Parts: sequence; structure tokens; C-alpha cells
Amino acid sequence: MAQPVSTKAAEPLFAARGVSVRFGGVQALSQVSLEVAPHEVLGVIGPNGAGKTTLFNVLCGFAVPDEGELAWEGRPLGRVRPSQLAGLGMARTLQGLGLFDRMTVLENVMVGADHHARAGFWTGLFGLGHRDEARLVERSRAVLARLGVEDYAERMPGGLPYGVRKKVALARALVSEPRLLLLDEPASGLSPHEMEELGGVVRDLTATTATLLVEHHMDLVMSVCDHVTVLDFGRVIASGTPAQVQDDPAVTAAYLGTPVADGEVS
Amino acid sequence: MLAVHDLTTTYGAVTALDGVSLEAPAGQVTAVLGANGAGKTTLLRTVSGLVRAQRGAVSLEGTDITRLPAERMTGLGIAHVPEGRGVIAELTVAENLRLGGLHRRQGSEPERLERVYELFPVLGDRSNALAHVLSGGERQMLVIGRALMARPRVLLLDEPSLGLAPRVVAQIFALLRTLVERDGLTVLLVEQNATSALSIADRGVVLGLGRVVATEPAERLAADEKLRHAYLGF
Amino acid sequence: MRRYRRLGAVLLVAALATSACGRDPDKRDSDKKAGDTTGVTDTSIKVGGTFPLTGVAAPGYSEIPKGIKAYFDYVNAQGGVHGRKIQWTVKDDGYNPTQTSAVTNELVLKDKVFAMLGSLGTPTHEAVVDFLNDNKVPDIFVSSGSVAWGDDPDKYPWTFGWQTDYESEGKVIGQYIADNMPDAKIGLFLQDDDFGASGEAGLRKYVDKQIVEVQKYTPGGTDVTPQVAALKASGADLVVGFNVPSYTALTQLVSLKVGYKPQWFYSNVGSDPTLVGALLANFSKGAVSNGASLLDGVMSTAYLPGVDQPDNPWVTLYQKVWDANGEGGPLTNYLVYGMSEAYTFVQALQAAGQDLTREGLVDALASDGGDFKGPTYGPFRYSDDSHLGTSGFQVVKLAGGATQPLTDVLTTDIGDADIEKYDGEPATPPSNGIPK
Amino acid sequence: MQQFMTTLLGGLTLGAVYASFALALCLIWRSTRVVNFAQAPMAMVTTYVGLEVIEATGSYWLGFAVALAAGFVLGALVERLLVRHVEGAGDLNIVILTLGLFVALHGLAALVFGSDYRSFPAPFGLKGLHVGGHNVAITPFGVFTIVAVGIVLVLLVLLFRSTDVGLRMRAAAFSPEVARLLGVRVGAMLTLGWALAAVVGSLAGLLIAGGNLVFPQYMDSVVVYGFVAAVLGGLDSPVGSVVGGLILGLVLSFVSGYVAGDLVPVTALIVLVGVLLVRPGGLFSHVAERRV
Amino acid sequence: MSTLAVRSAALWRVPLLRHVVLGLVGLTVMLFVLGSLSPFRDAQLATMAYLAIAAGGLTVLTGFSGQLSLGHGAFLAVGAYTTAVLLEDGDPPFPLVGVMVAAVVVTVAVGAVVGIAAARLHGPYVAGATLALAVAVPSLARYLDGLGQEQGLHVRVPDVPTWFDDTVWMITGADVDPTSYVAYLGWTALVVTYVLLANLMRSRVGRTWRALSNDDVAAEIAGVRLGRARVLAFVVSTAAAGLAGSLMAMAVRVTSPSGFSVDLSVTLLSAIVLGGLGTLSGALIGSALLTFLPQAVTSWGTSAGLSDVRAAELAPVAYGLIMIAVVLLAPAGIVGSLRRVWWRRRGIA
Repeated sequence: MAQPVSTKAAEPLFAARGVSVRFGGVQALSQVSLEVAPHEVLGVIGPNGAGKTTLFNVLCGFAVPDEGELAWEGRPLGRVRPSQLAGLGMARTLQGLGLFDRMTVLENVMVGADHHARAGFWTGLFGLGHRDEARLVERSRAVLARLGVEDYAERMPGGLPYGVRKKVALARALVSEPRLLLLDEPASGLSPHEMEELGGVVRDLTATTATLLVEHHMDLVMSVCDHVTVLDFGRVIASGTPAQVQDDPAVTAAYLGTPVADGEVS
Repeated sequence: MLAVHDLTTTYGAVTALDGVSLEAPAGQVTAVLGANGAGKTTLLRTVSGLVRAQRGAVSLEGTDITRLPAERMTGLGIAHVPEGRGVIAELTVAENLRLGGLHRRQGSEPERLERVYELFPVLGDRSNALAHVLSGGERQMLVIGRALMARPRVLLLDEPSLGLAPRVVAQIFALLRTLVERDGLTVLLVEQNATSALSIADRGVVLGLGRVVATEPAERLAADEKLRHAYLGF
Repeated sequence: MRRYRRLGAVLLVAALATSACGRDPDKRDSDKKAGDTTGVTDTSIKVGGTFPLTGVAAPGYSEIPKGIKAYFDYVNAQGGVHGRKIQWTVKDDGYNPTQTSAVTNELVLKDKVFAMLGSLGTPTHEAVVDFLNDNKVPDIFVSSGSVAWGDDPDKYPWTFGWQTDYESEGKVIGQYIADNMPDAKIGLFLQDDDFGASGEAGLRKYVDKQIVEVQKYTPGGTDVTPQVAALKASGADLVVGFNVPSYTALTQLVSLKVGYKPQWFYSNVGSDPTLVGALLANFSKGAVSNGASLLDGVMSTAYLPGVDQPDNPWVTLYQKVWDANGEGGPLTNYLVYGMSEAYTFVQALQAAGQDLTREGLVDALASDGGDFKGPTYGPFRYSDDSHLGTSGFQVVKLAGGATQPLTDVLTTDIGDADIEKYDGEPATPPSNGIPK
Repeated sequence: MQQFMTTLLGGLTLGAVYASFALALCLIWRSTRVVNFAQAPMAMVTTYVGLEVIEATGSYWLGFAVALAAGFVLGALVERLLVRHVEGAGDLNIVILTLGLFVALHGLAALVFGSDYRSFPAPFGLKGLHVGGHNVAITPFGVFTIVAVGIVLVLLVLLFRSTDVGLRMRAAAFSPEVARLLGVRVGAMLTLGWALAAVVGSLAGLLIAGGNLVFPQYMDSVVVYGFVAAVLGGLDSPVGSVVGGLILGLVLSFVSGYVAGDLVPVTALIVLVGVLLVRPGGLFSHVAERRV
Repeated sequence: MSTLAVRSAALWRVPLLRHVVLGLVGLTVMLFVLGSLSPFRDAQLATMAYLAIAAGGLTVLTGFSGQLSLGHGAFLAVGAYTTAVLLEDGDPPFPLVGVMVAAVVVTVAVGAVVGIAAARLHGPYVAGATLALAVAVPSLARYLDGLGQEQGLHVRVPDVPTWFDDTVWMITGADVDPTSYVAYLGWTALVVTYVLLANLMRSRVGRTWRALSNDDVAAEIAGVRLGRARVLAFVVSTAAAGLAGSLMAMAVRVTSPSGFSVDLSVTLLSAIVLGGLGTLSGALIGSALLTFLPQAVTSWGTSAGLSDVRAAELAPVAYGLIMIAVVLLAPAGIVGSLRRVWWRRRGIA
């Protein structure tokens, strides 16, 4: 299913170069580099505690790297603030969903579309922005429809099935029409069937969007990713196509560990 | 010894454990293996009462302990060792250890402290330092030492290898084996590091998506394709 | 579109027509020409007042309305005034002007009282004086010595003062100090409002050069250490306080703490020995064995007989009234104050005659009030030009919980009026205790 | 010079009171992450209880003890009956809860004890001390205030550092889940934390009340100044609370003595906002981490 | 007919139209109600109007954007003092509407500064800082000579304009006395404010606020600029508070520090809690409770044998207990709870 395309020659859409982060005495990331080409799905995998979440937080501006830099279309980004992502053309989903529980599904998605809105404060104050609002509603409904959850538009997310809520979160990210989508463990809590569906959605997106996927469901990663980067102990231990990564003994060792020699306690 | 029957746990709409049954026989190490998100940690948290089970039962030597709150576990001789981040960073090493021994008073406190320092000399050296400054390996030793302060019969260990260098992992696992053989401790060991865990375990249970995928003697499992598939998906 | 425009034009014309024809404003008020009898029936008169029943100014002052009530009950028991019984309603404002405004609304607009009587406090009453005058509600005998209640009847034709005003009091105190303690270095301890400011103005007419320090306090805070420390630091050996009773107790306590022993001279408002003594008595035995004795030697002024003069015919009357109609407990100077106000009010009602109207009451006070005889040491100043109350004082010294006069009764007025000895005879109450 | 001494000593005494109040806030914050805006009314109520006992028995110390005991009970009740049931409900709800308690206790106290000013006795003299023929503007009761707060701080440090109960309380506060796994009854420890905090708060109430006038609002200014003191020191640090209290007491005393009493609240606001903007965690905190 | 129904239903969906229609209905009802009631009731309704405006603003801040202000009384004070200074001699330099606008502008200026500081704080720190503000502002008014110190400033409401009096008389047959005049002003301002606030809440800005109060991390990731949105909420909220303060000055006729104690701030907060956080109707209901409940409770107390003074304390006890009960039992408040039932009925939640 994976269609490895040789994109290394093309200018990467987004790149991290030599990123290192320390928390207290712990080296959470050391010299991590990765590149996402346009229309590519890049998977980031690794055992628990390997530094995947930290890497994600760096990419989104929630953590500041001690070393290294991020680049967007070849230009260094400097310090990114999370709220600037949408403007740059990036969108992210959260591991914990992060849906707004006191707002309807539609409104949730509309928040994601916010940076497309033209109406400002004064239009809002005098209630004049309904045409602009109508545009946002239309755009948001379209995304919900694309993910097959438009029927839930007027519902509160709290009581909906988990799979639907995951899709709402994804819709909120997609509605901003990002050029790079950052997905943080999108498959956690999904049934095998829903996971398959998700894989299809991610593949379909490649027409317009590049995706960076942090995930521990190997089936999904191996089936949708063009490239995979493997982290362990905050370092990149392997990188390549899914097939290359699967054959890498370092990856197997990272996941399955090494045997303990029998011996006395020191 | 410790038996889990048909345990089901959900977080909201997500099912983390789906009808898990397993046994940890007395005086043996039972390793629970599986990839990230397979439900291993949830299993331990449900057994020790931190999380309420939706369905199913946990029993200790035939006595039902499913609904008992977590704070009763030490009294029953069960020690749940969270992974290394479970040290209380704001307390000193000695205070962390003392805390472990507050509930079962066999032998004087200094004596028990001494025993832990014997097992982990590095903790003795830093007994008055805040746990905050310890390295990952030292933290792992501290949580294990803290659990031993209560002289437990059953040890529930959550990923003791997490984030540790292989040499340190080997050291900790070897110690564990010694404790089992010397004191007859029963261990339920949750691990992602399968090869290391199986090398000291008597039996292995593989979890995948909240269900038991395989239960086999350790040596047999180490060579089993099921294990590889559960972890790597290929 | 065109249709809407036409509709707009019609509306505009209609609006213009409305405002152009306007109704004759006088016509609407015509029903009030005969005089306003709100709150009056053949058998009753509704009277209300606002007092601090809670909060910082409550100790002492909350007793005034009880005195008023006791006296009205006494009068009502003997048939009332012109056959009408007086119904007295008191509202708590907690000495908070915003609250005063709200409860005054309630008294005037909801309860529809005939007149306000004795409403207490300078800042509090400031909040409602415009409202009462705008609504032409008699605002009788404000319980406060601010000169605002009466020095400008044209501005506030419906408002009357009763007690001696603070400026006159300041003048009397000032002259006494200038005559008897010309070398004293004076410190002032003032409530930070009209009360303090008027007192200071009066004082400065006589002892401007002797004043070495002025400290102010805001009612509500209970720490006056900085003020007392500053007074001490200035070297003042005579402190004149224009403050409420709680602050007399507080200044005495803090003086103990910082070891400050000047001659204290409190205005009449803050000097009630019984109340201040009671507040002080509760403190530690070692330090303040007898609260009242702490006040021994403190100077003040008096314009009414007090409970330390049980043989005074007025006090005898009030004791009788209180025993018959009061809520129990001993007679206090605040009860005496309330009953005296009520007595003067009944005098005004009598003077207003059988056909009681708001206008009638105010006219009667302005024309006859100056001749009222009552418990106050000096005469009232009521006339068409002044609505200020009584003007006679004695300077007194406290000793053993009683007051000893240091001077004759002195009278004066605001501004540059001289201070003169009052030579009128003290009045005695009528035998039935009700003014004619 | 004399005024300087008066101001300094006044500031220290006042600071000691703010310190104990801040300490109470800090104890609760550490154990339950709640800023207890009802701390002052709670202390006010227990002070009234003490006053009633003193007036009935004539013994200051009996009243003192009863007030502290009442604080213990009240604190425990508030945690058990109210706070426990809104845990995890969000900052907003908890703050509103304590404010509701603030309003209700004020009204209840006025209803039960009346809203008149009442004088509260002091166990020691209220005359300033004489040292070498000079009057020092501190009363024996002022000395008692400072000493009492010092003793409480030492006792609390001993409790937390050297006893098992203290260890359990700290564990429960820092890491409730781990504490449960180690057999600590976290709920009971939180209740105990609130109860102890309310005792310390009650002490603050008694210290302010002694030799002063008491009325239902007499603690209100301490709500703000105690909070500022606690934030100044870092809400998490008991020692910081005490230092913060003393600093604030001195600053406010000097502003009041040398500038203007009416500027005291403004000064407190400036100090608070200044500290929060420069060091959001207070002077004694470690750098706050951002959670994702 | 049915197309007309569909079309009007569609129009009803347009917030502006819906809010304006509701507003006009409100204004009309107000005109008749105020005209037919006694001046005392009008005075009470004036009180309710300024409380409701302030509570509406606080709803935007606390209920919508999730920032807790315990210092809204301070902003009312700014608006009130601005009004008092302009109206001191009863002859303002510009029409009364201009006075109210000036009050709003000055308050917004102060609110923006406070909002910028508050946006950098979180949780209980915002509450504590605004609480300190609530204490500081009145004491500053005490300190400044020009603001009348403890006694405060008189507020002289200009005479009722003849055209207004005549128009109301034409419509309702009742005269407008000065007390009722303030009530008319207050309710007109209330309706305008609520229409504007309702517009804002339904707009993209309101959605942003709700998002960030729900989950600020998720909102930030979705592109919401937290600081800006929070400051904006502060500004809108303080604008309402300034207007409310202006009306309060006119209704109370005096502006003095003791009128803006912490109690006022806590009272406003209790209004929005009682009615339900996050809805304007809740703020309105809460203000009505605050205006009318004390009398009911107090008279109940006196009839139960309490003295006037003690009975007056029953109202705060009632508020306090209701606040606690709401947090414990119905965290969404009265309106919120009803709405939840409504959703459940319609199967939305």
C-alpha cells in the first residue's frame, strides 16, 4: 500500500536539524534531525520514553530546544508559538483529544477554521458577520462530511463514541487546510476497523498535505508511512522506508530489548 | 498466589483492558509483555485498586481484593512499584524510603533502611539528597527499595527498565531474580523490554490491544513469532 | 424602500408635534398645590430615619433611634400629636452612603414617610440630601454637626440640623485653648470628611499657630498606630480629636502602646464616657483596669444634659420615658440624644398645627423653631436664613465617669460670629413631658 | 527616630500576623491546590467563639484554646463536606466555593454574634514596653504575637520534617497517587491539612483581635494582605510565606506611617502584581514548568 | 405560508436580527413596565439594570473566557467616578449619553492595562490580583482629593428632558420622575449592552473565548492567540462594568469609596454564579435575585422574629449558601442546568 516516492531530492517542507532538549538532568532529545517532504507521510516511532512526545512539543513550540533549529520550506523558523502554527500552515491533534466539551462539534471545528475568518471584533459586536460565519460553517461541515461525521455537527462531543470524537479532533485540524499535519497518536483507543479507516484518511490527505505521525501501532505506521524515523533514548537510531526500518536490527533490539546475563548483584 | 480473572477496565469510552485473565504463581516472576498502549500499566493499576475495574476479579491467595482501595494494598503485602517517575521528587531519598515502611512494622526502621542501602549502596550514599536530583537508574532503585521497605510478598513492577541503559537494566533485573530466589517473592513484572524481562521471568504473558495474546513459559515465548508481531507488527 | 421612508417621515412629524405641543408642566403638579400630605392620615404620621445599626459607627449611634422610638411611644400613649400617632421606621445603612441611598429610597418611595427624622452621619446623609430636597421631603434634624445641614436654606430648603455644628464647636474649643492653654502644642486627630474638616476650620480661627500636626483616619480601618505615632513624634502635648467613639477607644489604646500621654480633647461626638469606657474595659486587666478611668482628665464639650446628671429635670423625664417605653437596660447619653431630637420634632409638629402638610412643617420650623425651649443648653438658630440647630456649649472635663463644667454655656455661630456667654434660663420640661 | 522604631515594630507585629495567615493559605495550597479565600471568615468565626468563651469564663487562655480547637474542627469540616466534592472541578468552581463560604460565614457570624464592635481582651499588657527608660512601641502582646508565629513555624517544620504524620501529609500533597500505593490514607491527610491550616488561620485571627475591636469584617483586609504575602513568598513555600508576611508587614507599615494610610492597599496591589509579573512563582519558588 | 415560516426561521438564525428583535421587544416591554410601576419599584429596577449590565460583562470574562475577576467592583468604581466628576454640578459638558460613553472609555483604558497584566497570570493568581485591585481602587479614591475622599462625590442627574418625558407620557400615560428616568436609562443601556454582548458571544470572538476557557492548550494549537483573546475579554467586560458604574452613580446619586467594597465584587460574582456561568439570561436572573431576594429574605426573617439588624444578615447568608450549593449540586447554575435538561430532551448531549 505504501508508495515510497523518492522525495529526498526535493526541498523538504519542514525540517528539524540537530534538535536537543534537556529536562533537569535528563537528556530528552539529542541531535534529532528529520525532514518531511511535501505530500509525504513521515512516521516517528520508538519505545516508551524514547522522546516522541518531547519531539512533538518542540515542533509545536511548547518546548524550546536547547540546540538545533526548525526550518519551514528551507527558512529557519526561530521561536514558534503554538498559536502561530495555523498561520504557517501547520495543524496538530492532541493525544488527549482536547475537544471543547461545552461547544458543539460544529463549533469545535469552526475554532480550527478561525484563521480563515475575516470578521473582526466590531463586526462581531454589531452582529454583522453572518456571511463570514456562513462560510466557516460551510467549510467546517464539508470537512466533517469528508470524515463521515457530519450527522453529529450539532451534538456536544462529550457523549459521542470515542472514534467519532477522534474524527472531530482530526476535522478541527484539517479545516485549517494545513500543508503539514502533525498527528499525535491518532490511533490510540481505536478499534482495528477504525484504525484502518484512519489509515485511508491519512493516505488520501497526501494529495494536499504532508503528515507527521507519532504512533505506536506498528500496523498503521508500516501501512501508511512513506518514511519512518525511529527514536530510542532521545536519539534517532534508524530512518528509512518502512521496509528498511523493519529489517534494521537496532530497531528490533530497541523494541525487544537485550537479554540479561545471569549474575550476582554488584 | 495472585490471580486476575476476566478483568475489564475502561477510560471513558476507551477500553484499555478487555477481559484479561492471568495468574502470578507464588515465588515466580511473571512477565507481562506488550507494545506501547497494550494495556500493561492499566493492568497493574487495576490490580492495585488505583483504577476501578469495570468487570472481573482480582484475588490474592483466594481472597477477593477487587474492590479494595489502593491504600490497603501494602497492608496485604502487595507492593505496587510505579515506574521511576514514581519517586516523590520533593522528598529526600531517606524520606521516600521511610514512607515505604510506614505500614508494615517488622523490624526497626533503621534496620530496614540499612537493608535497602545494602542492596543499593548508591542510595545510602545519597540518603539526604532530594530525590529530584537522582538519575533515572537511581530513581528506579529508589522505588524498588521503597517497596521493599514494607517487606511485601507480592511485587507489582511497572517497566523498571524504562529509559535505563542496558547495563543498569541488567543490574536491576539480576537483583530482582535474587530477591525472588532468596525471599520467595512473587513478582508480576510489566515490561516492554521483552528480551530482558523474559531472561529472568518464569512465565510470560503477552498483551495486545487490551487482550491476552499468549501465555507461555518464558523460554518458549522468547522465540515465539507472536511476541515479535505484538511488538513490531510484522 | 420608499414606503419605509414615508413611514419615517410620519414618525418624525409625530415626534415633533408631541414635543411642540408639550403639556403645561404646572398642570401636572397642580394636585400638590394644597400641600403634600404624604404619610399623614387623621390618625397617624409616618416618620423614618437612617442609622448605622451595624458596622463601624454602630456602637452608641444604634441607640439613638431607640431613644426616638421610646419618646414617640410615650407621646402616642398620651394620645399623640393632634390626635395622630407617630409611626417610627428606622433603616440600617451601616454608615455606607450607597446603602443610605438605597434605604432612603425605600423609606421615601416605598414606605412613603411624611418626613425623615434624625438620619445620622455626614458622608451618609450627603448621599441623600439632594434626593430628599428634590422630592420635597422634610429632612428634619440630621444627626450630624455638619454645617451643610442648615447654612444654606436656599439650596436645601427641606433640610434642618439639630445638634451644635462642628465648626462652632471647633471655635469654642479653640477659644478655650487659646485662653487657657496658650503654650500647648496642638495635634489634631480628624475623621477624614466634613466632620473633621469643619472642626478643624473652627479651631483654626483661634489656634491656627498652635497646631503642629494633623492626622486623619478613615472609618473602617482599626489600626490608628501610624497616626498616633506621628502625633507623638510631632511633640504635640494636646490632641484635639474630631472622631467617633470607637476611635476614642482606639486612640487611647494605641497611646498606651506607644507611651504617649498628651492632654486629650475630644469633640462631643466621640467623648461619651460610658460607651468608650465599656469598649476599653474589656481589654486586659493589667493595662486598663477601668476603661472609664482612662478617660479621666479628658476634655470635651456638652450641649445636652447627660446621664451623669440624674437630677436634671430632663434626665429625670427621659429616665421615666425609658423605663416605661424602652427596651430595658440603662439610660445612656445616646438615648438622651434620641429622645431630645424626638422632643424637638414633636414641638415642630405641634407648631405646624392640625392640618399637617410637609410644607406646613417646614414653614413652622423656620418661623417658630428659634423660640423652641428644650433640653439643649443653648437656643436653636432656626429662621428663614439658617436651618442650623442649637448653638450653646459648655467645655467640660471628664472625671470618674461624669462631666464637670469648665465654662458657662457659650453660644456662637458659624463664620466670624463672636462667642458669647448665653444668659438664658435653662428650660424645664412641661409636667406631662410633651411640648405644647 | 522614635517614629521609625514605632513603624518598624508595628510592621513586624503586623508582618507576623500576615505571616501566620499566609502560612495557613500555603498549607492548604500545598495539599489541595486551593487558595482558600474563606480563610479569613473562618478565622473570624473561631475568634468569636473564643470571645464568647472568654466572656463566659473570664479566662483568656481557655478562649484561646477553644478558638484553636474550633479552627481545627471547622477546617476539617470544610474539607470533608465541601472542598472534597469539588476536587478536579476546575479552579473557577473551587474559588467560587470558597467565596460562597466567605459570604455565608460573614452573614452567619453577624447573625449569631451580632455586628457591633466588640473589644477583644489580650492576655498581656497593652502598654508599650519600657527599655532603659525609653518607651518601645511594642506591647507585651505584640511580643507574644511575634513569638507565637515563630513557634508555630518551628512546630510546623518539626511536624513535617520529623514525624511520620508529617511525612504522610507531604507525600499525600506532592504525589497523592504514589502515597496511596504506599498505604497513606490521602483523604484523611488532606482533611488534616485543612484542619491544621485552619488552626494557624485561627491563631492569626486571635493575634489580630487581641487588644483590638472585633466585628464580622475585622479580618477582611487580611484576606488580601495574607494572599499577597503568600504569593510574595511563593504559595508553595511555608518559609517563604513567613518571610513574605514579614516583608509585606514592614512595607505596608512604612507606607502607612510615612506616606499615607490610604495608599496601603494600592501598595499591596503593586507589590503583588510586580512579583507575579517578574517571578510568577513568588520569591522562594523554583521556576514553574509549563504543562502540556 | 410555509415558505414564509422557513424564511423567517432562517432569518431568526441570523444573530443580529434575532438579537435586535429581542432587544426591541425588551425595550417596549420596559417602557410599559417602568411607566406603570411605583417610583420605588423603578428605583429597584434601576439597581437591577446596573447589576445586570455588570454581571453581563462579568459573564463574558468569567463564564466565557474563563478568567475569574474578584475585582469588578473596582471597574464599576472607575465608571462611577468618571460619571460623578462629569455630573458633579448637574450640568455635564456633553449629553448624558456622552457621559456614559466617557465612563466606558475611561474604564476600558484601565481595564486594558489590568487585562494585559492578568492575561499573564492564571487560575487563583488572577483571582487574588483582582481582589487586591478591588481593595486598592476605593482606597485610591479616598486618597485623591479631587474624588471627594471618604465622602465621595455627589451625582446630580440632569433633569428629565422634556421630549423624553412627553414621549413616555404619550405612550404610557405616566410621568417620568427623576428616579424613573434613571431606570429608563438603565434598562435602555441594559438592552443595548445585552444585544451587543449577545452578538459578540455568537460571533467568532465569542467562540474563541469559549474555546480557550474549555481547553487553553487545544485552543492555542487551533490558532487562538491566547493573550490577545484574554485581554479582549477583559476589555469588553470592563466596558460593561464602566457603563454599569456610570448608571450606578446616577441611581445611587453618590459615589463614595465605601460603595465599592469587596462585597460589591463578590456580589457580582455571585450574580453570575446564581444564574449560571456563561449565559446572559443567567446574569439577568442572578441580578434579579440580588435585587429582590434580600427584601424577601429579610422580611421573612423579621416575621420569624429576628430584629431588623439580624434579619438584614440573612440575605448574605442566603447568597453564600446558594453559591456553595450551586457549585456542589449544579455547577452550570440555574440556566445552565435547565439548558442541560433541554439538551437531554432533544438528545443533543
